[in-house]
Amino acid sequence: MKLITAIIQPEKLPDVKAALFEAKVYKMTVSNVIGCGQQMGYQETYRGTIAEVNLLKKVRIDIAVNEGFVRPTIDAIIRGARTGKIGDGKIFVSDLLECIRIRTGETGSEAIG
Amino acid sequence: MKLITAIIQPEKLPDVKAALFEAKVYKMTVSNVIGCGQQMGYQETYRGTIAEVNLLKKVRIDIAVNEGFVRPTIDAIIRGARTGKIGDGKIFVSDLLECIRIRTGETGSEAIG
Amino acid sequence: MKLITAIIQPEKLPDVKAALFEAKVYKMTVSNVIGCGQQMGYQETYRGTIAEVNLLKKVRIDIAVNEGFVRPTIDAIIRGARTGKIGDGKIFVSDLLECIRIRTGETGSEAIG
Amino acid sequence: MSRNGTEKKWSMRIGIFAALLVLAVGSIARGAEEAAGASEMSVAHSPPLPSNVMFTIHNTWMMVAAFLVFIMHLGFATVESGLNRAKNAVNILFKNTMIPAIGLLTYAVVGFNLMYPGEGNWLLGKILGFSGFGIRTDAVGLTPAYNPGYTYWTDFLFQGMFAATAATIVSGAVCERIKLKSFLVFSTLYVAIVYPWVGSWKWGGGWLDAKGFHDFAGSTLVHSVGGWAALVGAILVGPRLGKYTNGGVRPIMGHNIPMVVIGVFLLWLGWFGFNGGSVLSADPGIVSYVLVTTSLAASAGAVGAMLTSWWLQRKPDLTMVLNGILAGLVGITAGADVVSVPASVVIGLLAGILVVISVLVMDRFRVDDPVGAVSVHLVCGVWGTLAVGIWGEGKSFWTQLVGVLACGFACVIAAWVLFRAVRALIGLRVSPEEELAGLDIGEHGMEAYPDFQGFLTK
Amino acid sequence: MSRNGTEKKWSMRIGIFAALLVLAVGSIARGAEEAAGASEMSVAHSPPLPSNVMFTIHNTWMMVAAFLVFIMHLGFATVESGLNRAKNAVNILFKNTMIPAIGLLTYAVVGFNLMYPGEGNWLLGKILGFSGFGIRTDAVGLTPAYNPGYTYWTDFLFQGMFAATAATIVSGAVCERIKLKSFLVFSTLYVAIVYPWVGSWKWGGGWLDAKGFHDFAGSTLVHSVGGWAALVGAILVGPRLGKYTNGGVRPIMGHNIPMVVIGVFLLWLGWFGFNGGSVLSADPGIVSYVLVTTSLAASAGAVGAMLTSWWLQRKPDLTMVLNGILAGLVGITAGADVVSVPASVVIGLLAGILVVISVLVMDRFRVDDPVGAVSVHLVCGVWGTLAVGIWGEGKSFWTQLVGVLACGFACVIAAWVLFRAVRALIGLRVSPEEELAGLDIGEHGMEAYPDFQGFLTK
Amino acid sequence: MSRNGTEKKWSMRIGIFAALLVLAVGSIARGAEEAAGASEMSVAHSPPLPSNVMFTIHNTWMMVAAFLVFIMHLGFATVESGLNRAKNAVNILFKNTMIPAIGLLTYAVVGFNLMYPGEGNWLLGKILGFSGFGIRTDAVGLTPAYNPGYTYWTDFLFQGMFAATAATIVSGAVCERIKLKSFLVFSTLYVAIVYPWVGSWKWGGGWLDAKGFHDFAGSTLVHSVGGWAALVGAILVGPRLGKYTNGGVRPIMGHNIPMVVIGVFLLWLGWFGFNGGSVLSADPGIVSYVLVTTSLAASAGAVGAMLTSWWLQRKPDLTMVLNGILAGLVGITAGADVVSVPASVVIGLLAGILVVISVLVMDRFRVDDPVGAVSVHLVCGVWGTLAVGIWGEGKSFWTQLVGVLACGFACVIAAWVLFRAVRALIGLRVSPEEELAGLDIGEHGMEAYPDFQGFLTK
Ligand SMILES: Nc1ncnc2c1ncn2[C@@H]1O[C@H](COP(=O)(O)OP(=O)(O)O)[C@@H](O)[C@H]1O
Ligand SMILES: Nc1ncnc2c1ncn2[C@@H]1O[C@H](COP(=O)(O)OP(=O)(O)O)[C@@H](O)[C@H]1O
Ligand SMILES: Nc1ncnc2c1ncn2[C@@H]1O[C@H](COP(=O)(O)OP(=O)(O)O)[C@@H](O)[C@H]1O
Repeated sequence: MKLITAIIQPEKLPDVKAALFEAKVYKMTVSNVIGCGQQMGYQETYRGTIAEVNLLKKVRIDIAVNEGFVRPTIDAIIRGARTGKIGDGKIFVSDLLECIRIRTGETGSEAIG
Repeated sequence: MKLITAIIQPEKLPDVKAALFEAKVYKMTVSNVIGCGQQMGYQETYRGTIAEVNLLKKVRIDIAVNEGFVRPTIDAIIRGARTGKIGDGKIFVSDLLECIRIRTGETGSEAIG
Repeated sequence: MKLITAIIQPEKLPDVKAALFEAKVYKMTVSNVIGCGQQMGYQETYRGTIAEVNLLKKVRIDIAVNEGFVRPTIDAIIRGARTGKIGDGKIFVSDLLECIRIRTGETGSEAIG
Repeated sequence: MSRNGTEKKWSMRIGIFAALLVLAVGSIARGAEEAAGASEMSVAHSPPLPSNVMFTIHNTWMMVAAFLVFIMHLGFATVESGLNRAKNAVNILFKNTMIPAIGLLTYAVVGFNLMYPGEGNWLLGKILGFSGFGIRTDAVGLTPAYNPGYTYWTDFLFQGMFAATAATIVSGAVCERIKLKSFLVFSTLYVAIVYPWVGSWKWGGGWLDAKGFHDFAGSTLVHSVGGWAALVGAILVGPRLGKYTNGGVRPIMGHNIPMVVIGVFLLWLGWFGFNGGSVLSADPGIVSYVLVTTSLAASAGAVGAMLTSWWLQRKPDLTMVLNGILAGLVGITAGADVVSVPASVVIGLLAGILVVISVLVMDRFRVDDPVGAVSVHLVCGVWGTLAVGIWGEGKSFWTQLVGVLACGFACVIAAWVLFRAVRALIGLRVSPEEELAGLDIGEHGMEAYPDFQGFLTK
Repeated sequence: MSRNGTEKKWSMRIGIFAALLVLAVGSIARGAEEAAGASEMSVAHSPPLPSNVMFTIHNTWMMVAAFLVFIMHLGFATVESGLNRAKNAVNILFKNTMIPAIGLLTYAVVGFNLMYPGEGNWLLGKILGFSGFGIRTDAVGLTPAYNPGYTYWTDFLFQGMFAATAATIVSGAVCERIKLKSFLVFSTLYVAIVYPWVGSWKWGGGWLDAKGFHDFAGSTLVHSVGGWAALVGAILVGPRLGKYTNGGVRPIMGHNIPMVVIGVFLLWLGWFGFNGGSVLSADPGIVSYVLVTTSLAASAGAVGAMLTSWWLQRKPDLTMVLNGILAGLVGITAGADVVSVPASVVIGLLAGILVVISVLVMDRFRVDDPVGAVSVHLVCGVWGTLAVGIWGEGKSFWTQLVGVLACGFACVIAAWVLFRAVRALIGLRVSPEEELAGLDIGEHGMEAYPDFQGFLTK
Repeated sequence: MSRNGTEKKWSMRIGIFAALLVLAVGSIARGAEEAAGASEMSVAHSPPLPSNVMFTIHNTWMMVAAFLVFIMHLGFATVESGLNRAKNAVNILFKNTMIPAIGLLTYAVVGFNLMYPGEGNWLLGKILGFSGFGIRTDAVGLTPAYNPGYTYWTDFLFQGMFAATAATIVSGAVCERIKLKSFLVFSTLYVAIVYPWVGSWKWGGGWLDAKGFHDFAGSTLVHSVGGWAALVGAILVGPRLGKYTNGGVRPIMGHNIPMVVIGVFLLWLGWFGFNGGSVLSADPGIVSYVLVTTSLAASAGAVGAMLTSWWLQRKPDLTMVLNGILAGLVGITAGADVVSVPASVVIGLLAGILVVISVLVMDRFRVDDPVGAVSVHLVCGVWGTLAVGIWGEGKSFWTQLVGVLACGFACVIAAWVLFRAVRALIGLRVSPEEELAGLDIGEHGMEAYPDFQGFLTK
C-alpha cells in the first residue's frame, strides 16, 4: 500500500476530483495548505507597508491506494492539475504499512478501497 | 517508531481524545480536513443550483509513537471513533525514521513521548 | 528522498522560514494544526463554564528533500524554532519513495528541488 | 435522498399554510377595501393645518421609534447567530428574518385587533377582546382625533414591530436543535395570538390595566411573555447534544463574538425607540427622561455583569457583559418613566448581576439556553416589573406581582400547549445526525461560511 | 512585477481623473462662492418664526429620511460582499464605499442640476435640462418658499443619497470579474449623467411626468435604471469562470451569509426613508401609510420567496428569502402611496415569487448575476411600476408601460455605449489568473480575512 | 495558574472600584432624589402648549442626534476590532463596549457638571469649573427656559454620548498589547475628568470661548483630545511585537475588513448626529447645510485617500479609503457651519491626503498605531481646526492655533501623567507570551471565532 500526497493549485481541485473519479479513485482526504516552491509569491501592501507573501494557497490531497492503483492515481492527478505553469505542484509517494477501517476493523488492502 | 494517522468524524474528536488519554497517549497533532470515502456526501442548493458535496468535514489526527504503543493507540482510536456507521474513517500506519524534540535536540524514541 | 515534518509554535513561522531560506531550502508546505504534547494547555471560560483547552495552535511544515539536505534542513528548523520553552515542537523524518513535478512530469531528486 | 412520504405530506402542509395565508391576505383586503376610499381620500387631502402641528411632530417621533424597534430584529438575529456555532448560523438567521415578516403579517390579520380591541369589543370580561380581521381606517384615523400622538397606521407599525419580539426571544433558547418547521408554526401562533392576547390585559385596556398594574414598555408584556415561552421551549426541546455530560457542563462557544457586539449595540439603539416610543408622543420632558434612565440602566447593567463575571469567572466574559447590557435594558423597561435616576442605575446594576448568576444557575438545572434568553428576558423582565413596585412612586408591589404571575401563568400554559401540539404533529427536534452536522446543512442545504475551513467540534 | 507601460499609462489617467476632479471642485466652488454671502447670512439669521414650524418638522423628517437612505449603501455593501467569495470581498467593499462618495460629489457638480433643471432650463423638449454646475442657494432656499417640505440643502442631500444607488445595483451584477478602474469609470459616468437625466423625465418635471406616469419612489427611476445597466453589464462582462460548465450550472456560494442578513435588514430600514421620505414632507397620514404598505410588501416578499424556494429547491434558501424581502421592497416602491393595503401584500408576495423564478431563469440564460441584482431591481422594479397600473386608483397601465419601456430603452443604450467605450479603452475584465486568485490580491494587494484559513475552491 | 498574590491584590482593587461605584451611584442618587419630586411632577404634567411646539421639534431632533452619536460607538468597536488580529478581537470589543457604559455613568456623576459648570461655578478663572455631583433638574429643565433646543435630560444624553468618544480613540492606538485593567482605569479617568475639563474651556463657556475660538462640533475638543492621548499612549506602551524588525516595518493585517467597512459607514451615519446635533436645534437652514458640508467632506476624504494611496502604494488600499472618510469627517467637524461648500470639499480632500501620509510617517517614527487613530483624529482634528482659521468667515487663524495648542498641551500632560501613574501601579503592557497568544485568551479566556481554523502568524 502506498500513500500518495499531492499539492495542487486550489482552483484545480474540481478537475482533479473529476479525473480521480474517472480513474475510479473515490477515496481521498483533502486539506488547505499554503506553500512555496518555484512560484515567486506576490506583494501585499497594507496601510503603506509591504509584505512579501511567499506562501501561496494550495490544496493538499492524500490518497491511500493499493500498489496497482499507484500509477493510475498519479496519472489522474497530473491530468487534472497540469496547466504547464509554475505552481502546478508536486506529488509525493510514500510507503504505507497498514490501513484499518475503523467501522469494521478490516485491515490491509481490503480496508483501503 | 511509527506514525499513526487517523481520519475520523469531527464530532468524535472529544471521545477519541478521551480514549487516547486513557491509553496514556498524550501527544498528538490534529487538523481539519475534508474527505470522501464510502459516505455519499449530500446536496447543497444555493440560489436554485445544486452542488454535490462529496467532500465531508473530517478530523485528522497524527500520532507518532514507539513500536510498543502502536496497538494500544490504534485500539484507543477505534474505541473512541467507532459508531458502526459509514463515515467512521480510517487509520493509516507508516514508518518514521527519526523524531527530534526541537527544545532539547533529543532524538529517537525519547523524543517521541 | 526524505520527508521532514515539523510542528512548531505558530509565532515562530517567520523565523523558521527565514532560517530555511538562509539554508537555501525554498520549498515547503505549511498548514495550521492544533496539538498537544508537554504543554499543558489552558482554561477557557465561556458563560460560566470552563473548558480545558489542551489542543493548542501549532503550525506544521512539510519539506521534501534529497538526502544531502536532511541535516541542514533540520538544523535550520531548530535554529528558527527553538526558544527552550515547552511547546517548541517536534521534527519527524520519514522516507519518501517518489516525487513528481506535476508541471513537467520530472521525477525523483530533480523534481524535489 | 428521494422525496419520501413524509416530505410529500410536508409539501401538502405547506400548501395548506399558503392557502391560509391567502385567506388571511383576503381578509385584510376585504377590510381595507371598504375603508380604502375614505382613507386614501383623506390621505390625499390631509391639510397641514395648524392644529396638526403637534400631531405631526408626535407622529414623526413615533415613526422614528418604530424604525428603531424594527432594527432590534437585526440585533436579535446577530446576537443569536453569533452566540451559536457556525454550523447553525443560517438556520438561526432564517428564523430571525422570517419572524418580523410573519409577525407583521399576522399582526395585520389578527394581532392588532386582539391586542387593542377597543372599548366595545371585549368578548370575555376584560380578558379577551377582538375587533375583527385586518387593518383599515377612515379619515379620522389620520388625525389627532384617533390619538393625539400618532395616526392609525403609525400605531399599527409601532405595535407591529414590537409584536415579533416575543417570538424572537424564544428562538434564542431553542436554537441549534429545534426543527425549522416546528419553530415557524409555534412562533407564528404565539405571536399571532398569545402575545396580543396577554398584551391586551394591560395595553389594550384590559383587567390588569384596571388594577393599576404598571408596565411602561413591556418588561412583562413583551420580555417575560417571550421569556416564559423560551423557558418552556428550552425544557421541552431538551439540551443540545454534548452540552451536559455525566457530571459536567461543556461550554459550546459562540462562533462570532463581533457579531454579538453588533447585535447588542443595535438592541440598545433600538431600545431608545422601544422605551422612548412607549411614551406615545414626543413630549420633550418624558421622552428624554426615559432615554436617560434607559441608557443609565444599560450602562449599569454592563458594569454589574462585568464585575460579577470578573469575580465569578476569574476573567471578565464579554458575552456576559453584553447580556448585562440587555439585562439592564429589560430591567428598566417596566419603569423607565416612573423611577428616579439613581433607581434606574440600581435596577440596571442588579439586573446585570442577576443575569450572570441566572446563566450559571440555568446550567445547574441543565436547562440549555444557548443565548441566555431566559436569564435576560424572563429573569430581568420579572425583576424590572417588580422593581417598579419598589421604586416607582405610588406603585404597588403586590399589583406588580399579580401582573407578573398572571402573565406568567397564561404564557406558560399557552406555550406548553402549543409546543406539545407541535411536538405531537411534527416533532420538535431534528435528528442527532442533523444536529451534529448542523442545521444549516440539514434544514437549508447550505453553509454560512463556505469559504472558511472550520471545526465542527474541538 | 515591475511597473510596465500599461501601468504608467494608468498613472497618467489617474492624473487626468484628479485634474477633472479639481475642475469639478472648482466649479462647485465658483457657484457656491457667489451664493455664499447670501446663504450663510441667511443661515446665521434664519429665525424660528411661527410660520417656520411645519417647515422645520418636515425638514427634520426629510433629513432623517436622508440618513436612512444613506445607510442603504452599507446595506448594499454587505449584501454584495456577503453573497460573493471571500477572495473578492475587499474589492466589492471598495467599490461600494467609493460609490456613495463619488455619487455625492458628482451629484453636487452636475447630477442635481441635470435631474431638477427647473422650469426654464430645459434644453431639449422636456427630455434634457440642465441648470449649470455646482450647488448654491440664496436665502430663499432655506425657507418654505423653496419647498414647503425642506430646504435646498436637505433637497440636495436626500436626492444625492438616492443617486448612488443606481451604480451600486450594477456593482452586484458584474462583481468578481470586472476591473476596478473600469467599474469606477463606468459608474461615475452612469451616476453623474444617465441616472439624473432619466430621472428628470419624471421627478424633474419632464415629459413622463406630463404624461401622468406614476413612480412614487423609484421602482423604475432608481431600481430599474440600475437594473438595466446591471443586465447589460452582466452580459458584456460575461459569466465568472467556472460558473457554467458544459451542460451544468455550478453554484458559487456567498462567503458570509450573516453579513447578507445584516445588509438586508439595513436596506429594509433604509427603505423607510427611501419611501417615507419620498412623500417629501412629514405628513402624518401619507407617510405612515406608505411605511405600512412598504413593510407589508417586504414581509409578503419574504413569505413569497420562502414558499417558492421551499417548493422549488426542496429546502428553503435563506438568500432567496433575503432577495424576496428586497423584491417586495422594490416592488412596492412605485406605488406605496396609491395602492391599498391588501394590494401591497399581493404586490410583495408576487415580487417574492417572481424574484426566485427570475434568479433560476437568469441561470438558464447563462447570465451570471452573483447577487441577483437584475432579478431584484430590474424584474421587480418593472413589476412594481406596472402594478401601479393595475391597483393604483386612476393610474393607467399603458402609461406605466410607456414609462418602463422608455426608461429601459434609454438605460440599455446608455449602459451599452458606456460599457463598450470602457471596454475599448481599458478593458472590462481582469485576467483569468487574477480572477482565480481573487480581485482582492489582484486589484488591492490585500486580503479581507488574512487570519483565517480558507478555501479558494471546493 | 493558581490565584497568586498579584491577582489577590487585584480582587481587592476591584472591590475598591466597586465601592467607588457605589459611592458614585449614591451621589447621583442624592442629587436626583432631591429633585425627583419636582422633575417627575413636571414630567407628568408638561402640557403640550403651543409655545412648546418649536421646543418639541428641536428636542426631538436632538434626541435623534444623540442616537446617531450613540451608534458611533458601535462604529468605533467594529473599525478597531476589524483592523486588528482575530486573536485580540474580544479584548478590543470588550473595551469598546465598556467605554460608553463607563462614559455615561461617569458623565452622570461628574463629567456633565465639569464640562458645563454654569456661570457661577467657575473655581479657577474660566479654566476649571464644577457644579457638584450627579444629574438632576427641576421643572424648568424640561422647558424652553432651560434651553430653546432641548430639555436638561436631552442635553445630558447628547453630551454624554459624545463624552466616551475620546477614550474610544485612545483604545485604537494602544490595542493588541495594553492590559485590560490599565486601559479601563486610564480611560475612566480620562473620560471622567480630562475630556470634560478641556471641553469646558470652549463649550462650557470658558476662556477659549471668550477668546473667540471656533470649534463647531469638536475637531479639537473631541477628536484631538482623544488623539493626543492616543499618541501619548502609543508611545508609552510601545509598538507591538514584530511590527518593527531591524530595518523594516512588517504589516500586521486587520483580520476582518468587512467589519471595518461596517464601522466606517456607521461612523459617517453617526456624524450626521455629531455635527447635525451640534447646531443644538433643528434649524432647517443651518442643520441641513452642516449635513451637506459634512457629507461632501467625507466623500472628498475618500477620494483624496484613494488617489494618494493608489499613487503611493501602487494599488488602492481600502483601509486607507476608510481612514480617508473618517479623516474628512474629523476635518470638517470644526467648521461645518462656517465654511463654504467648496471649502468643505477641499478640507475633506486634504484631510484624506493627509491621513494617508500621516499613517506612513507614523511608521517611520516607529509609533505603532494599529488603526491610525492618531492620523485620523489628531492630525485631521488639528487640520480641521486650523482650516476654520483659513476658510471660516471672520475666524482668526491664530486664535484657532492657540486653541489647538492649549488643548494639546493640557491633554498631553494629563495623558502622560495618567499613563505613567497607571504604569507605575499596574503596568501597561501584557507579557510577550500573552501578546503572542492574543489578549482574548490572556485577558478573557475566550476566542472571538472558535469555530474557524486560523493563523496566528504567517
Ligand atoms: N520540496 C517540497 N517540499 C514540500 N512541499 C513542496 C516541495 N516542492 C513543492 N512543494 C509544494 O508544491 C507547491 C507547488 O510547487 P512549485 O515548485 O511552485 O510547483 P511547480 O514545480 O509546478 O512549479 C508549493 O507551493 C509547495 O506547497
Ligand atoms: N483510501 C483513502 N485515502 C485517503 N483517505 C481516505 C481513504 N479512505 C478513507 N479516507 C478518509 O476517511 C474518511 C472516511 O471514509 P469512509 O470510507 O466514509 O469511512 P468508512 O470506511 O468508515 O465507511 C473519508 O472521508 C476520507 O477522508
Ligand atoms: N508524539 C507526537 N505525535 C504527534 N504530534 C506530536 C507528538 N509530540 C509532539 N507533537 C506535536 O508537537 C507539539 C509540541 O509538543 P510539545 O511536547 O509541547 O513540545 P516540546 O517537546 O518542545 O515541549 C504538540 O502540540 C503536538 O502538536
